[in-house]
Amino acid sequence: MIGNFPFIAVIILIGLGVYSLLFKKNLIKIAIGLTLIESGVNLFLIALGFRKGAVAPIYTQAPEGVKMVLPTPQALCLTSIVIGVATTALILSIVMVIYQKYGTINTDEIRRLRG
Amino acid sequence: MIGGMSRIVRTMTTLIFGFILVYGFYVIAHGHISPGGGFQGGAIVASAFALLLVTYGTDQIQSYLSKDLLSILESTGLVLFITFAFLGLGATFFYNFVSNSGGLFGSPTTIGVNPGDLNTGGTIALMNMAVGLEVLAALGVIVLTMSVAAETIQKKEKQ
Amino acid sequence: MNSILLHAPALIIALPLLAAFITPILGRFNRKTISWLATCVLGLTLLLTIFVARQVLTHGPIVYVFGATETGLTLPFGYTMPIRIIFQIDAMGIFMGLITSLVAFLAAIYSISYMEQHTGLDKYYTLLLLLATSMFGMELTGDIFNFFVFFEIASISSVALIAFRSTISGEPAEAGLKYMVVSSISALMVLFAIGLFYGQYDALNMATIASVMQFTQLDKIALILLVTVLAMKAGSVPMHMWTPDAYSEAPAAITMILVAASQASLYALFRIVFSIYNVTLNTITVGWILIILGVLSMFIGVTMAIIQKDIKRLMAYHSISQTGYMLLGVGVGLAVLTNPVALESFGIKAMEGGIFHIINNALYKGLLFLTAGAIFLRTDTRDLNKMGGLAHNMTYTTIFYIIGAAAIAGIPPFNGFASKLIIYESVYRFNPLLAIIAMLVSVLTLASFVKVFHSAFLGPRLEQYKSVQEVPKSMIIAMAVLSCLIVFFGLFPNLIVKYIVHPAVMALINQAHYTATILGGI
Amino acid sequence: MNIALLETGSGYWNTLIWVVTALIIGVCVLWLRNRGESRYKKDTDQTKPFLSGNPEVSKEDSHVGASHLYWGFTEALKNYYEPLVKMHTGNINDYSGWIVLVMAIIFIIIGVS
Repeated sequence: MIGNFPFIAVIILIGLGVYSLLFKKNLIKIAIGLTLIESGVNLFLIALGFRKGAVAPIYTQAPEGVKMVLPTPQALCLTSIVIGVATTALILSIVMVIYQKYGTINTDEIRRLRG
Repeated sequence: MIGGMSRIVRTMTTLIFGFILVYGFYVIAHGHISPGGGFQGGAIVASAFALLLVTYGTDQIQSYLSKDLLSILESTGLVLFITFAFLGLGATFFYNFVSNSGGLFGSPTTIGVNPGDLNTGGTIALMNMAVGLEVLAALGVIVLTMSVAAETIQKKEKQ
Repeated sequence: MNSILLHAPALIIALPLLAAFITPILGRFNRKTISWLATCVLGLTLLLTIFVARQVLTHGPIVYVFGATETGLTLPFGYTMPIRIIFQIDAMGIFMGLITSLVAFLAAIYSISYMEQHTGLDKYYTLLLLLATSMFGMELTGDIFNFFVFFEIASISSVALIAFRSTISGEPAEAGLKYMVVSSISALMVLFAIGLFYGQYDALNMATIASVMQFTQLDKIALILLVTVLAMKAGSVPMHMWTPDAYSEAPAAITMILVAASQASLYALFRIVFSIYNVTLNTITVGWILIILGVLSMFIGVTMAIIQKDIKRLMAYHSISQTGYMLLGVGVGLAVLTNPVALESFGIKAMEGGIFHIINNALYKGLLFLTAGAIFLRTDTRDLNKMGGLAHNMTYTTIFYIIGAAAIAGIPPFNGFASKLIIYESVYRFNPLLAIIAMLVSVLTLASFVKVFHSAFLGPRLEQYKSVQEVPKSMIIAMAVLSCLIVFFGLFPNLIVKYIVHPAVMALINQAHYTATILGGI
Repeated sequence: MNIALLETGSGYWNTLIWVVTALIIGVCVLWLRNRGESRYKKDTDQTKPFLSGNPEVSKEDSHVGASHLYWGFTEALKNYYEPLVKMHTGNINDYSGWIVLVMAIIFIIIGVS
């Protein structure tokens, strides 16, 4: 049971992220929602690679006969974090531009393109 | 924010700044034998830039950290990275041609528990450095641009 | 020379990437050269793609292992599954690669004069080259995580390009933000699905996953996530709202690439459904999901297009509607995948129609967006109400527009007719109602393009556009090449269907061949 | 193989025959047209439209704008268009909402089957 806790946290994180995407009207909060989903997915990947009683996957520092946690999910997660930084930076810069031009960051008012 | 922060914060920043830089470059350089790497180290260095921006204000820092220089550094890092990948074309793209060759970063890795030899890893270490250069410059540009833009918005709202 | 050709699959993505990184440095010294650099590099990439395509179509799939000692070494040291990033290029992948390289090359040519007056050109070309690279990566890769990375690069660079004009007004930034939010959601869902695959099968290579696919409950969830988000990125109704926003605000050349980029997502959808899952999933249900998404996209896309007043928005709704045809054709093929008799008699043909429509759509949709860009360059408006009488001054643009509009409406002898005819006839044998809806949509398509033709090109010379001139040469060249290809594809459709499209369809259907390319056997 | 022939699975379509037929028909039409009214004279009052004696509206003013085209079509389908246009709110929250909704629907369909 206790081993499933990370996955429950994953579901809670993604659910919170989706909630803020659907119901929050502030663009910054929408960006936060996206990062929440991202952290949920990253936690999911890391939790997949977990082995009980294993050590960090460093090639030269693992004693013989001891299991290592899977390094691949960590590499995947790292890549996803790097991409996430780029996405977040881009979203925030676009939000700044929108604030400059529209004078608001409320999603109800940022809909000149519609229909 | 325009005038910067109090004297205590400034003094502490001047003290800490160098250490953060050294730590960041340490993480970049040891990317192939310990946790961390180019991106993480670059992000640490860029966070040092962010600290400077917060304490001293944008106006003062802009003369030290020029956006042009940083973007040249960024492209240089990227070109270096892709060049290392191209140099492996004797076998395949991204082939690690330096490892086990005996030169710089070319020593063979010893198997078993050992503190780790910095002189291993081949192109991985070199690419880590290229990526570190790229990331510190890119994040620096982002932080700088954003703080400048934020300040213009603030000034506009004050009027 | 030989070694260059051996490494051609890697060079297809490596060359644009290198050029993308050199561009900012070069842009500091000479502003003029960067556009030529981008054009030359993309032209070179087009040549490499054609070469690889010839190789693939004559000798079968190509494998390229990154970082290995040999290019074809998929299973080093006696491993039973591949450990490196592998490019696996089969007929379907290189078919999409051809579209991408052609479209990117023409977009670069078009941009030479279209973007001349803009500042920040070095960033524009860097992003354009990055977008091209990421699309190649999505189409050629055989590694699902690598696909995710390229998918994200594609969304980031296209968002930056959509918002490129945001210094002038706020709308491009708004469109960029909307696109960024939806594509971030989709990319994260793709990553979640990858996690589900990895947790079960310990593999990231698509062929390896396909060979051990069990279709458990977790695979079902992964399928749901992937189908939804990739259909969204392809712009299918009812998740299409970002499409008109993004397409109408991006610069014209970029819109043309965005069409190809959304088709790359469509390709990924087909690849995942056919190559990873294939017959393990309930083909009738998933096939009908694709068909219903397709029919909805066709119908709602075209009816929304009719009432638009913005020329690029109208065309963007049409690209939604055209995506519907592809989903319809391939969905019918998927629905009859487990029934060999039906698959042989009309399933394969329906898929051929759908896949053939991808390249046709990229050509005429690209041409139409380019003509819209030409109009925008000269009149500085996208509002159809303010236009009129442009045919007097912009003769070439008018001719190109007529060719594009006739092709998209399915008027013979242009290429749109060929693929639509295949879709109608084969879908009619699956379900007559679907074919009738498809024909009705074609009629409405013609109606809305007649509307654009009437309000933009026909009528008397308007006072404010008296001094309008024909667009510069580089733009005309790009449009002329597309027009020639449209006419050629329309006159000799069997040439394309038989030698390019049919192998692509077979590569999709034949899963065993796909896995055997990597894992050996057969 | 005839490269201009397109096999559609249930029949075939030959582009060249179509092009040749179109050309022949075009030539026929031109020929018929040339045999037409011989009393027609260019640039006389004969060619001007007759609007019950009213002066002709200038072409610049009579150009129908894009918004007025297909008025009858949209008016007849008003019940279809009104909810459809209302659906395209342009609000980011709704964009993500549609994705989640479609995901839920596909979840139910695939889950049940």
